[in-house]
Amino acid sequence: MRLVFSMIGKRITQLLIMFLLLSFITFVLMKLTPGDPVRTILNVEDVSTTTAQEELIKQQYGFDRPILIQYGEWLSNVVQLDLGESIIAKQPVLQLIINRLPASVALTIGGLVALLVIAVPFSVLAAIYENKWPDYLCRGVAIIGASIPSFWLGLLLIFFFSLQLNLLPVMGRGTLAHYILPSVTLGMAMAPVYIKLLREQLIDILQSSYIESAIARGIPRWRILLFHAIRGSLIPLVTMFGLSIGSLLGGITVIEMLFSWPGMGELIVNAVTQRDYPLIQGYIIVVGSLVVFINLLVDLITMLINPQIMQEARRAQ
Amino acid sequence: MKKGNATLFNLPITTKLGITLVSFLLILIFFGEWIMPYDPFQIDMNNRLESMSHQHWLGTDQLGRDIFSRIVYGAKLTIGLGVITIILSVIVGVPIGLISGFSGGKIDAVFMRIIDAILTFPDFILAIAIAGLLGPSLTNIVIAIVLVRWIVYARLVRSQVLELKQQEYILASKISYSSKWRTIRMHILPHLIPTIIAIGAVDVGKVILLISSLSYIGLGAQPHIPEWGAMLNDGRGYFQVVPALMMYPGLAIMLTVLIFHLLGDGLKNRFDIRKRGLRK
Amino acid sequence: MKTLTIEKLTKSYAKETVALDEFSLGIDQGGCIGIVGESGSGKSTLARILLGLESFDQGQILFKGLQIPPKKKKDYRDYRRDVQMVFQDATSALNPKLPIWKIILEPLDNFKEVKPSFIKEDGLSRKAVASHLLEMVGLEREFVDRYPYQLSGGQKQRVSIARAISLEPSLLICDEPTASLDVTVQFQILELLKKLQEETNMTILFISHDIRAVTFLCEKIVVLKQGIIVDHFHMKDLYKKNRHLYTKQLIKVASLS
Amino acid sequence: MKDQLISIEHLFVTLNGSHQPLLEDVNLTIKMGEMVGLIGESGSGKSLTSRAVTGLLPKEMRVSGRISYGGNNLLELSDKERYKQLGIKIGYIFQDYRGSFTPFIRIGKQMTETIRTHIKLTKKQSEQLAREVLNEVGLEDKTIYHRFPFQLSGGQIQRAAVAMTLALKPELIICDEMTTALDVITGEKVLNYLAKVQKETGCAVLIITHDLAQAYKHTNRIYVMQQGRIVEEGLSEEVRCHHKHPYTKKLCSCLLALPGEDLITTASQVMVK
Repeated sequence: MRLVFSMIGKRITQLLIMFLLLSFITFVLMKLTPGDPVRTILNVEDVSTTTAQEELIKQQYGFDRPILIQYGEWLSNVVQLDLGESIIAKQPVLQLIINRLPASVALTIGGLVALLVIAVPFSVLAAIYENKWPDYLCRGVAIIGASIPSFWLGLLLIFFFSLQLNLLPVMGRGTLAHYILPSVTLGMAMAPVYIKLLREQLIDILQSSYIESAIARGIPRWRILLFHAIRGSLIPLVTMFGLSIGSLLGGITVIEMLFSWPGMGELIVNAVTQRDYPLIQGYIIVVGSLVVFINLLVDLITMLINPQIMQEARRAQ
Repeated sequence: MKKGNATLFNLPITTKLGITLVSFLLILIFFGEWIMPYDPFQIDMNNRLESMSHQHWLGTDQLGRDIFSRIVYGAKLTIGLGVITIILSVIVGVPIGLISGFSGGKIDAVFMRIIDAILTFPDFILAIAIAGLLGPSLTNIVIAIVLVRWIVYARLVRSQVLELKQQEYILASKISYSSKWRTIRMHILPHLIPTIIAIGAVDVGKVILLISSLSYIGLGAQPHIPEWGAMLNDGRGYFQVVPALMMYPGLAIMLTVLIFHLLGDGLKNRFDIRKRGLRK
Repeated sequence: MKTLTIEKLTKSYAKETVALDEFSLGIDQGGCIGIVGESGSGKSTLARILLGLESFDQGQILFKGLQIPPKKKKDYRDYRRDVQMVFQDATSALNPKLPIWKIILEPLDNFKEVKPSFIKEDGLSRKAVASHLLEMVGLEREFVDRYPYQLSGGQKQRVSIARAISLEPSLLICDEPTASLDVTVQFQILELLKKLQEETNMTILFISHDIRAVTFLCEKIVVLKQGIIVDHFHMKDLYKKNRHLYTKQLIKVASLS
Repeated sequence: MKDQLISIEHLFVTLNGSHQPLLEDVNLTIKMGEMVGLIGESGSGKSLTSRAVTGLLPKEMRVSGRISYGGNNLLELSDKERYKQLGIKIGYIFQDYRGSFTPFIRIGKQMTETIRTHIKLTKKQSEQLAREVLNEVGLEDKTIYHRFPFQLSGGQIQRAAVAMTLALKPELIICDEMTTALDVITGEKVLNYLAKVQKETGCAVLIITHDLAQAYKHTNRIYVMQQGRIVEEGLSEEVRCHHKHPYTKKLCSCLLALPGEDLITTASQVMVK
């Protein structure tokens, strides 16, 4: 139990460091920013505005005070879970993000399911038939898959399954059918890395001496494959997932844009084009915390499925 | 493990393919201007959305610009950005990794903490943040990616140095009174450089994907610039009418990234990098 | 005066694991000292401390009257020249990317002013010096241009020895130099070490788990168990009744009957 | 002969696409209840021989000759039938103790898994059996049974491996350098338990080792292997003192004597190059 706490502690420190780094960077960048948020708020590019109006806005949003004070104020608000108000939507940032969260989480889960369905059979086949045609096929698919831009893959899928064959809906989120294309696109975008990793893992494990021992003990082949080999290859898979959760959140943004999926990605891209600073900052903070939180979960899961880590951690203490 | 002298002829087929394709890309980059039949920025509203023809090999886009010329022009831009990003990341990451791994102790711990913290922060999101705050542009995207990418090299170099430090020839070098710099030059760099080149090649491909993705959602290259991702974004509205508008830039990205993947894998095999030691 | 004096050397890694516990030993110039112990006995830690590759908690080491590791730059340089090591795993001890001659000459390159006594002529090329060293360890001159992967385990260990003796050290520490070799090769390496010791009168500190190898090479034997010297005796007293129980056990396991 | 357990006749093993055989005309017999040593240096083919018996050779190797066991030629049996013999008829203990058991599954679970593969027992009965045999080799079942392999020392793991063979009572146990990765004293202990198990079950044991002293002490008969061939065979005493083949002589001469120990009658330390 002490171990779990120390792990949580480590992650929280990490969160704090990251948080300070990020908020610092975002604030410095804001200072440097060429665009003027005041003009954005007034939403007038061509109409001439009076300086009085601008001053009023500046005061209202606190832009006229020294940056350090703005920073301190913002920090203390964040600690109270107040991420400010969106300039465009005039709603609390946190509320906006939380509204969009379920859609993104749902898509992530859909993507993971698709990933497992694609990656596991491919890599198991490739590992069992190492250096035979199934292996070459899998490696070929993986390397081509890793070269295709995910949004282009999505476009192709839309083109064939929605426009040509009229099988699946293109945009939005509603029925289960709406999930298929975005999930598959996300799954396929992630699959190559996992196929490569799982295949190498499995090949290493299948050649390891403990598999040889299990064979020499006469344990049925299917049991060895399932309980000794695949089980063993799951450990790095979970670690890998923790490491790639960040790029997953990035990848999901593109896919949400492509399919007009009402998730966080769409929200943030619109915020960027509209220069909605509080929203951008809030998004960064939320995503950062999310990444750290998921990594903590991954740590705990790894500890559960890999007793050796627990042992080593204990020894290190 | 080590094969005899590798000549151009007994290299593995993937490497041969890789070298051929890379030379092809190099020609595109350096001689692109002579190949382009049209000015890639020339708008011609009389010839909008034309299909393939003798005049326009790959047709024209919604503003009548020649797609082939734009793709050729985009090659230089897209690949150049990818390569520059990686070179910058290497320049930042490698020394930090070397220092961190070689000195160990507190310096190492501090670097690792920072790296861990940044690592949780995905490059894509940081790119969004920077694009959002500084405004979308290719320069900002490159800055954003380098800010995160250097970590890959710092970590790679650090872990390699830590692994090499266990090797007894590094100890022997210390016992021989070799200076730290001499040990690094004689025993560490020869192992590191091939790895960095091979990983860097694959990474160029990854970065090209990343930049084009960001351009596609409008956070990278601005619409009129013939960066391939931006071209796809540009043609989004006409996609159902003229699928070719989506086809060629996408294919160009895919083939280019594929080439860098093949090149990287070929180099990995050539340098015999595959996770040494893990396989028994 | 003893060449090497170790007094109450103590080193522990974590709270509970003590690698060396008040280890004391004096060694004269010349001859072979054997240190026998199983894994975890602290014998490798001892080697690493003597070479300045690791720090220690308490005690002191004097080598030719100087504290080890020496603080002054000149002393440190002399100490590096005078104490050399042969490692257990010859494969890991040779950089796979370098040709043999570059490997062998690394120490001499750092001591340009040193002219070893085995070099009789002036103006020899570097490769010639390297091939001379190779001959001293029983390898052919042609090996200078080869790479480690072209050599067998025994040959690699010879190269490793050639590198170690190139500066003509007065103390050579051998940490299990034969443990990963085949029996026949093991024997040849031991013979080589014995021959080199007799020719140069350097001191060899021979660390091994194999009591047979130790008795073959060494006159004096120290038995280590969990960081403590349990027995310390001359070869001729090997079978004396007052041997420590652990020593007797080791002998019994190794003997044929 | 009736008491012959297994006999290898004219065994050749060749790597596909190569003409130089890895094993050349290997003949070896093991009688019931016998402890046989197979000694040789690395690359001599001793592990290949044992793997040919179990059928664990890599697929890219061709095997010819005859291995008679229980009235069958093993080389003619189907893979499936050979697989059935593993564990229950032929036990195998490997060199690297870290690979003796799967690292992330508890020892007890792996033992019951193995037992229930071969013997029809309930879960409870197999656990009972596993605990019994663990105690037999001097391991406390209460702690060891629930441990993961990496929580045990090398000696404990190899003893658990010995216990495993005790539970299944195979007719032949092949020990492939099982003590090489262990300390000498620990290795001796494991070998003593092996000898105990051998006495209790009456099985035959093939000890593969590079360590001559070990082979002399623990086996009745010794085969000497060099470069894929058996060069000498005989009772342990004979091989030690009255060997005929020059390679055996070289091997024995390299075995360093403890002072006063009469290794071989000639006691020469001639180096045979």
